[in-house]
Amino acid sequence: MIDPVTYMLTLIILCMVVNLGIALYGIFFRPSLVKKIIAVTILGDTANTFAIMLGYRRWLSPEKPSIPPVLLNYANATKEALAEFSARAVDPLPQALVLTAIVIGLAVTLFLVFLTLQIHRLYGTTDVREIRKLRG
Amino acid sequence: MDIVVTSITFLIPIFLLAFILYIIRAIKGPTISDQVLAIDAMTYDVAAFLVVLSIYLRIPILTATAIVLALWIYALDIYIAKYLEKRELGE
Amino acid sequence: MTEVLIYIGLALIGLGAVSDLIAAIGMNRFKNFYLRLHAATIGTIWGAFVPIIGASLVAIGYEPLGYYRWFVAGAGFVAALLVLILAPAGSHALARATHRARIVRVEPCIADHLDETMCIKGGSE
Amino acid sequence: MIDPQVLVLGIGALAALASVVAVYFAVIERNLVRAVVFSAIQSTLYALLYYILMAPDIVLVYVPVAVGLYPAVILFLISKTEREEKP
Repeated sequence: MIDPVTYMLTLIILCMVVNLGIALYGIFFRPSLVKKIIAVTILGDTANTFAIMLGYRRWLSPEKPSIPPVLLNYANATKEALAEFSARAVDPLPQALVLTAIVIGLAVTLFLVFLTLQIHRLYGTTDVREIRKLRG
Repeated sequence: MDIVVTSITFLIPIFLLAFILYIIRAIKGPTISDQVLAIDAMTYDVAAFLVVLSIYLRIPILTATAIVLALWIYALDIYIAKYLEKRELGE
Repeated sequence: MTEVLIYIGLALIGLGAVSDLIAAIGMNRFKNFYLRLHAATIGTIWGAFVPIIGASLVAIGYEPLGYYRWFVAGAGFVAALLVLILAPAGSHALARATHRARIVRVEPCIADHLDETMCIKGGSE
Repeated sequence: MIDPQVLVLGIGALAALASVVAVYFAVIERNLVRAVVFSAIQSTLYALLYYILMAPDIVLVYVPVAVGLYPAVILFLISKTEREEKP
């Protein structure tokens, strides 16, 4: 008998793996460069989701859900409150890494967009088969 | 179990059914305008659902995400509308 | 006093959920883009504005949230006001762009003073 | 009474399943504007999933970038280049 919580987490991970496969198909086998950029953004988001799921933590009890890594009552934090916070909070390190990765992904996407614009200006097309034909 | 948690537990499946119907229209829609309209309505309802869910989970800090979601889906509307009008003027 | 706020808020959230479901069904049942705008209006005002107001009222009276329930109430009212302003503006911009780009024709039409060629007189229904 | 954790993670699992459909159509679709719209559906569902996984700071950054800026930039690119993907 499998735990329903484990079943749900496994279902989310399987969906993410399927998304990763579809995005890789889009990167490798679709001819248009714009479609490749869309697939690259989907791939990056899915990889970020894996990193966030790494830091997820199960609930202590139905009354005490896992909380985001923000300490609310920092003004009068006793030792017991801090111990309960560290027992319930999710891991903040993957979230900090993902925060950086999203912003870097935006910069990479902007660079790819203007590269594609320049390719269209030089060759007059965004189809990779046409571009290969023109260069050869 | 108090009344708030019990009531919201029975209200969550109604929201989920509505989201599924919105996603069906957003995938099926014959034109781009239909799809954008369905995403628009769905996202405002997701923002409302997030506020309700932050009360259900008893974590107040999660509420701030609804404001950002409601603000930026408006930007998507304006981008798509501007794109459609410009195509009409260009061709 | 707080029980009254909680009951009013829960009633508003329930009304919003039911309206949301009705709007989603209408979004699938209507035939035309201009008819679906009507369902989208139901879905944004009755399905998003009203539940956020209700959730804010619940948060004011709900003790387990602690001192931060005023934060939930304030953020909820700000979000509700933004939805009330932004949703009709976005829908209107989209409808105007759709009509001017001639993507969808007006199907059950009596008179279209903006563009007579878009009008299909005596359509279905 | 149903376990609240199962209910909340079930919402996340539904969002993940719907995002699979949105990603499939975003990659398969030939009209590039419709592909951008499907990408916006996927971004909204991912934002809901991040909320479920208790990462509000990620949602606050991800929603402006993925719902606001990516469609704007890619629509700009499409309007400068071409609308259809050739078979």
